[in-house]
Amino acid sequence: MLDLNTYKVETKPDWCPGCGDFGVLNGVTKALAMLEIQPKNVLVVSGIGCSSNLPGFIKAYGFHSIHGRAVAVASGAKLANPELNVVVTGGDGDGYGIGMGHFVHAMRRNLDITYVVMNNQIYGLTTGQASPTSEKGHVTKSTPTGVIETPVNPIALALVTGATYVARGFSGDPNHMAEIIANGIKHKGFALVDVFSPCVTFNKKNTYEWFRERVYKLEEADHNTMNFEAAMRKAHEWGPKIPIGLFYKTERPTYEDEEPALKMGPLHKQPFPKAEDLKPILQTFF
Amino acid sequence: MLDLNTYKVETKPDWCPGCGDFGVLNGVTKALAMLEIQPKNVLVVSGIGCSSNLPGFIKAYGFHSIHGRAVAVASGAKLANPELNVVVTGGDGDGYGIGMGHFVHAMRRNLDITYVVMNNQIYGLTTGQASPTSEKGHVTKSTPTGVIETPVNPIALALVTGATYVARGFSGDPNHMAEIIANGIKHKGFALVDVFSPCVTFNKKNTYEWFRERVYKLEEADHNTMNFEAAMRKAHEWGPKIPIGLFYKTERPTYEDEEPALKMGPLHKQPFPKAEDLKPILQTFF
Amino acid sequence: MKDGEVTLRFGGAAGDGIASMGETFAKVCSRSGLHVSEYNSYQSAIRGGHVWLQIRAGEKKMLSQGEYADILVPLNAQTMELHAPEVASGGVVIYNSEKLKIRDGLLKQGVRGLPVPATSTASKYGKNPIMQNVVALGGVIRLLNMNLDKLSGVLQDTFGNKAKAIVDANIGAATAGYDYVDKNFGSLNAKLNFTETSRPVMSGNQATGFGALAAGLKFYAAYPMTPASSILHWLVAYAPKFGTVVKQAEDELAVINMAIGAAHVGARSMVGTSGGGFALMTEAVGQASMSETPVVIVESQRAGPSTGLPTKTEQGDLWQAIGASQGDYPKVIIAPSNVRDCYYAAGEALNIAEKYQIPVIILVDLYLSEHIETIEADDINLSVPIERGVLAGPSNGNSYARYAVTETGVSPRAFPGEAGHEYVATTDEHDEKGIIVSDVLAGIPEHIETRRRQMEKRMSKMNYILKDIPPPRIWGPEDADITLVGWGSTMQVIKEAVLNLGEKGVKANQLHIKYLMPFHAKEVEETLKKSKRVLDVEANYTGQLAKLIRAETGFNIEHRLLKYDGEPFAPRQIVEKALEVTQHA
Amino acid sequence: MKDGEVTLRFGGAAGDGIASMGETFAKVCSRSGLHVSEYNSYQSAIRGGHVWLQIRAGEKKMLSQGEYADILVPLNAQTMELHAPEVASGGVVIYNSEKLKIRDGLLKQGVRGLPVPATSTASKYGKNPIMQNVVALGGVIRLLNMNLDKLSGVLQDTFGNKAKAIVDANIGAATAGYDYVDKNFGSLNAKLNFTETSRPVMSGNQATGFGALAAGLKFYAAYPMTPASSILHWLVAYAPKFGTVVKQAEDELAVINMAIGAAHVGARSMVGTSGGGFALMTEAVGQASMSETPVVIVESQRAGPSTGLPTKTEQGDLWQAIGASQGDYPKVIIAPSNVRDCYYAAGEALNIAEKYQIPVIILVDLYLSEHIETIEADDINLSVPIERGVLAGPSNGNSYARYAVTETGVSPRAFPGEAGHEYVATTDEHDEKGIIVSDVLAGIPEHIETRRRQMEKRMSKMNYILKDIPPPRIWGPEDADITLVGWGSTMQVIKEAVLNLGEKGVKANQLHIKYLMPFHAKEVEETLKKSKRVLDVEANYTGQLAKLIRAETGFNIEHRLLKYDGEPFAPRQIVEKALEVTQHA
Ligand SMILES: Cc1ncc(C[n+]2csc(CCOP(=O)(O)OP(=O)(O)O)c2C)c(N)n1
Ligand SMILES: Cc1ncc(C[n+]2csc(CCOP(=O)(O)OP(=O)(O)O)c2C)c(N)n1
Ligand code: SF4
Ligand code: SF4
Ligand SMILES: [Mg+2]
Ligand SMILES: [Mg+2]
Repeated sequence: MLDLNTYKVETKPDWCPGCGDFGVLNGVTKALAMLEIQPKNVLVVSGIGCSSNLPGFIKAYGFHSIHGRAVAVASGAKLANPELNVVVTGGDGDGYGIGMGHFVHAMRRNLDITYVVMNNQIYGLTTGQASPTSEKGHVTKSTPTGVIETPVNPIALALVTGATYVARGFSGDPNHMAEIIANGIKHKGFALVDVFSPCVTFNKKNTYEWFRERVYKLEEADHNTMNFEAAMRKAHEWGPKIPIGLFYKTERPTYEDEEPALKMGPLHKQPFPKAEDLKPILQTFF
Repeated sequence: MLDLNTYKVETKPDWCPGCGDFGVLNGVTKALAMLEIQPKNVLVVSGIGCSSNLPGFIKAYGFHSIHGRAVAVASGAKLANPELNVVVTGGDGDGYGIGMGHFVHAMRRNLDITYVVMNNQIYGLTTGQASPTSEKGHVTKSTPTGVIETPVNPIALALVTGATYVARGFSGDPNHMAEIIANGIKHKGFALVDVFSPCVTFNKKNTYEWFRERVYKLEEADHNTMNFEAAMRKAHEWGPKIPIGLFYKTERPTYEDEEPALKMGPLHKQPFPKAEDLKPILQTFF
Repeated sequence: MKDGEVTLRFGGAAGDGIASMGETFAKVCSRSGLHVSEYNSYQSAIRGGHVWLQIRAGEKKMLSQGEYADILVPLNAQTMELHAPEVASGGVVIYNSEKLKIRDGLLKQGVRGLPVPATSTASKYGKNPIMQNVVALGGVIRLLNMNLDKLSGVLQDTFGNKAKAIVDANIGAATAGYDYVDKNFGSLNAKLNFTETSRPVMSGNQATGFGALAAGLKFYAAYPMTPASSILHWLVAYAPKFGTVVKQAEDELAVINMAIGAAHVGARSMVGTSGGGFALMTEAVGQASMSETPVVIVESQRAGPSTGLPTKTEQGDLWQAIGASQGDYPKVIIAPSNVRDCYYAAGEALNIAEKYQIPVIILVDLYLSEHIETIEADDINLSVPIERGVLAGPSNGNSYARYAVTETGVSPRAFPGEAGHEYVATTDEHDEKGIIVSDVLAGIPEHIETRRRQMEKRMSKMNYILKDIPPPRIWGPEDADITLVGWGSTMQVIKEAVLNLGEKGVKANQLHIKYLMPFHAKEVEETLKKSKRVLDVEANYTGQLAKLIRAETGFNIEHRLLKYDGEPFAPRQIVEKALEVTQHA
Repeated sequence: MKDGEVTLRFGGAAGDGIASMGETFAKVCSRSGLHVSEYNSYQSAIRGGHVWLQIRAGEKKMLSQGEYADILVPLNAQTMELHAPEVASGGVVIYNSEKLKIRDGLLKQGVRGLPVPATSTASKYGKNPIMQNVVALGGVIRLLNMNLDKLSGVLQDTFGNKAKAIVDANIGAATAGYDYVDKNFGSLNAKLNFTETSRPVMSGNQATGFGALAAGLKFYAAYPMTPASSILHWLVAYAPKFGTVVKQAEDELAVINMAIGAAHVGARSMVGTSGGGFALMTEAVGQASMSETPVVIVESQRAGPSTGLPTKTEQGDLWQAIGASQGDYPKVIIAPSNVRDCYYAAGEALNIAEKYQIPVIILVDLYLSEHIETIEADDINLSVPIERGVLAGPSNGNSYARYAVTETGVSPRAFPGEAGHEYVATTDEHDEKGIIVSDVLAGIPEHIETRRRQMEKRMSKMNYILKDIPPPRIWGPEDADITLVGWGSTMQVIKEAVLNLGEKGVKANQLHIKYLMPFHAKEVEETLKKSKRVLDVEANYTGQLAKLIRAETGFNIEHRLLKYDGEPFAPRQIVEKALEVTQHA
């Protein structure tokens, strides 16, 4: 395990005191340290949101992209340099709202990316509107009479869409989360790690206490992580008991493995075509 | 049942001879006739694609929108006039590719819309590239070495996202399809009807024959349409036997029912605010 | 301290309650008969960082929030360090002496520090640290010889629907602050006359929301984005009971397309966003125009490019609005220039959109959207005109041509649900009935003509719209030495500069352009050609309006004052530039 | 029939194989030493409708596909009706007499009908109705005194990797057609000299793909959209074996963001789309510029607005490209003007993108993307220059400033994987190291400066780019009576018009503008001011280039020939307008 200081930067996280995202930053950092991955070999990609500021708080390469596009940017990066450890970090609005299309399509590609979603069930940075995971009835700035949508179930969505590692963490338990993230990074294929990361400022409903009363670990619940149906049942548990931990894991060739152009490694290290190699192509035009 | 000619227009469909979309046009028309819905009370919304030309071939109100946005346009229309029967028709690329985000979010809203997807597992109008439902290994113009993604499973996606009526039809059986669509329209809530609608020009793999050898009807298979797990199992049947028919149906309040502003009916028929009613608002600024 | 006005600055960290301090004080001023202009300078972080708010109040219309404060209320040390040295001579720094110190040499000559033991004073009324703000507000009221009851009244109205204990605590803290200052410092010698004429205090976004509601808005969709979000917040609180659907959608693509769907079935529809969200909407803006669906888009600009500075102001999106979506198609761009303008622009935009069946863009910016000012009570006419344009009416049995070619380019609209008008709105090129020509007719001579006619039909709307909207007019002396040109939110600050220049003996006038598309090329060209010197004042890097003026008229504005640091203009900056330009002539 | 050239037209329905007939014939011409220009007029429907293709072949460079055909090959009755009356005097209509008739009075004086029993002839060689086309091609070869072996050779190359039986059947049918015409009609008196110099036959999109590949393209992403799709089709077939990833993504948002991700880690990246897809990409174009990530976007315009006429051409997206995304930021717009230009523009765009770390837009259109022409073999230099711009190189241990302020605005780039350069690319405003200032620093005096410096750093790139790219130059006589101004795909047809005008004794020249952003304002203004009369020729409604020229130079182009019907220009239309303008002078 590397020293956690390996990933330290000067910039202090400017989240609200108590924000769940501090826990996630710790979790990600610890996971990298556990796996002994050097900062230079990590690319942390995010969108826009409180949570999406995370790349600025960790020593690594990063791309703090635009709102909703982190997964697409990360997919391109991974496809261009499969040697990088690509970790996407962002919010529920960023990933499950505006980013929904990329999220679903990335999972069915099974790129070897780890996606950590700081799911606070609210739009934090824009000061407290409903998010796609806000619970029904939740009163927010944009829903003064309560949310009327059924919330997105990211775990179930990941299960049916092809993610090969589907897990959930909780900021209140950063060690457990670090473990889960580390396993996600180690896993060859798309890993979704949805994290309950309370927004202490705008979500007064789904608080640390709220979760603490409810969460239990799948690891301690005799859950078979290779069983799709069991995972799906667990994905729908939302009430007095809410599971965290690994829901499902399976093996499938990654997209990078199946992409012919990547047989030779990172694209920017590959030679440019030589004139003589291009000649046969020119011939096809005659 | 109304006369099918009620929905007849001068414009002849210009799909390729044999295209599956003819069957869908018949199915939709017949469903409307069965339900005795007048053309004036129907709004057919589509995006762009061969399939999305459908609204031009049926007498009804229509909006032939831009690529990927049909569900959003339809959602707005339904929210502004809940008295209309809103039917969305379009392609797999339009709905499950570029339109994925709207698709998922519309389902969790449970608007009372019927969405008929002419799923030909290919991009027809753009002359034969892979679509999000193209099978793994499918050789297309854009995938000369075969598709490497896992296809989208629209049925499973609809199940986990909140559609309250989830069904599948086949252009080779337009009567069965008409029945399913009619029930979808009758159903209060979001109805997904995914239809195998072969592209005879660009998809030489998933042909009528291919489907005819495989499809069987859930109605004849002792399937419990109220059981989520059973529906999910059926959603994953893809091989020598592929189910069509109704996978799942449940009841949940529709979005329109829960939207306070719609209590008074279609928006364009509601009076404009009177000055005296606005005065108390002006007072809040003092 | 200038006679008849006073400028205050509150500063602290995000989460310190600066914005509500400002709003409370603004209302107290308004209820005391003063005019107010207020600007809140904040950052993206939700807690911490540095926030400061400036509020200028006076007997006349306040055209900007001013520049240097007479009274500074620092809530933390950073504010003390950054802002105390800027307090104008004769001014004061009133601060919590239990938390802050004024280090030696920090204040300008003639500026006094007024220590108040705000922590212990406030603690009597509750644990919430924001109570200190109320203590300070009470003190400020005393310093300005204002009526404490007015403050109590505002606090009562603000917290009225919370527990009585909260109201009492607030009023108690305010009174304690008032009394402390009364006992220890007395009043400043601010020359302010108070009256009983109170005025509405509004932000641009509130005015836009309110104006739209009054103008019959029936559908509003948005995805949160600073600085447009507060339109959503305001509308969702007030509009649904008027039968207006207000929806947050999953992204801006959904927002605009939902609004188009709603408009198609007859609801007056509007959306709101900022530059990044508008970028995502552009494809559908073209769709609205092609399908001839009326929709209003409020684009509130913030400092770009890209995510940029989300909480800072800029006028950098004019060219994005002009260039939105592929191809040539009719659309309108309106840039309201103050809060009152926002109220009417919303209705005007909805009317133009429906009359011409096109997209209309209202281009505002963070400054205009979020800053607060008093307007005259009778500036707000609650019965705004509502024009829905030409409707098809009941079917006469003949087949309906949704895109009938007419001279004005406008064809009668029908709504789904009406018998006999069944048609399909299309984004493919189509004939008069809406039948698409792209599929099997394009390129055939007869339909090459169909295409041409539909293009001309659509584009001809622009000529008629130009006649409908008033051309810009010079404000100020005709024979000025310098003409200041601008657009949008800078109108008032430029006006203030024009007045200041006048006081300095420099004759200046102002040409402010509100309608950017279509453009009154003739009138603008004539005016500018008559001007002795022209100075373009814009909050962007490239001089986007100047470029548009040149594109439309050929006139090149030689002098430019371009600001692209995210901060609003201070009148002084404009005056100085104008002086430089006129002296070098 | 003009000496030294011939124009053919094939027409039928979609699915009749018109495009491959054209390509086959073009290759035969090329192998016979002729130059070719070909344009395929089609519609959206996949089967049916009306498709026609025109191909002009001759001894000199063919600057357009011409206007009236000398030889018409109608494959259905609709084509006969629509096109036979347009065949030029002296020409022929060669048709399947078992399927079609020429009704009385249909043909112009001096046009002959040549009936061929193509159905029965073809049926000997297979059931595929497309064999009739091959029969017709064989006949055309005979009519033009061309060598049948050349046709056989092309068929051999085309079907070579299918079964030998297919090749033989095709050659058999061609020979039969040849023989039938030989026996019954002989040759036309076309004056055509053949040589053994063959040239590559290419479409603009093929050239763009090939040029990009040669210039080291490593990542291409696209979402299918006419008329850009064929870049994807071409690249996916040829590029992966060179270690280039070619990916179809789920939408255009993913496309551009994936490309930006790939570019960020060091791959030379490009995307392709049309106007509607570009609209969706605009937000990310701003992102590329703000994060200083090089990316090339090919935007192939089609007739808009909105979905418009997807298979028709237009130059309607210039303003969309100019206005793309919010705020002011550096970007480049290049409009190649012919197929050869496309080949080099791809590499040039990749170089500029990487040298200046910005987005570069290549603006082409359906006509240029899809039409086919011969270019000189040595026009294609397979060793194009590759410039990757300033790289940081190995870390020297000091902390790395990704956005270091430099005079040119360009800061050395580092790629993830390199030790010691760890940094975060950001779309929020940032300091030299990439630390965002929006969160807790914005508005603080020091960081108001940071913001200003970063804006200036980024924008200063534009000045240096302008020096890197060549200014436009007049083509034709300096002292012309009229200067024809255009951009993009119309270059050759305008050139042909200039030549035709010369033949008619009207001195004309041409100013064609390739670099639209940044803009050579000085040079363009000087040139236009010297011109006696200026005619703007554009395929759009509003005269988008003319407006840009006015915005940049103030020069107002008085005369305009604007075409917005989706059809390409014929040289005659330009000549006529120029004559009108010069006669009225
Ligand atoms: C295109 C676009 N639309 C909207 C925004 C405004 N915006 C910034 S962050 C955000 C949502 C934040 O919510 P989430 O992703 O859940 O992150 P959190 O702040 O809760 O961590 C929004 C809507 C934007 N930056 N870009
Ligand atoms: C923004 C945008 N991108 C791309 C296109 C081009 N386009 C038109 S239809 C289509 C896909 C068609 O596939 P599908 O939706 O499956 O319909 P089908 O033709 O197969 O019925 C595409 C990519 C477009 N019109 N707009
Ligand atoms: S607003 Fe919420 S999500 Fe954002 S930093 Fe504060 S606590 Fe965290
Ligand atoms: S291309 Fe395919 S989907 Fe399109 S009309 Fe033809 S058969 Fe139908
Ligand atoms: Mg969130
Ligand atoms: Mg399809």
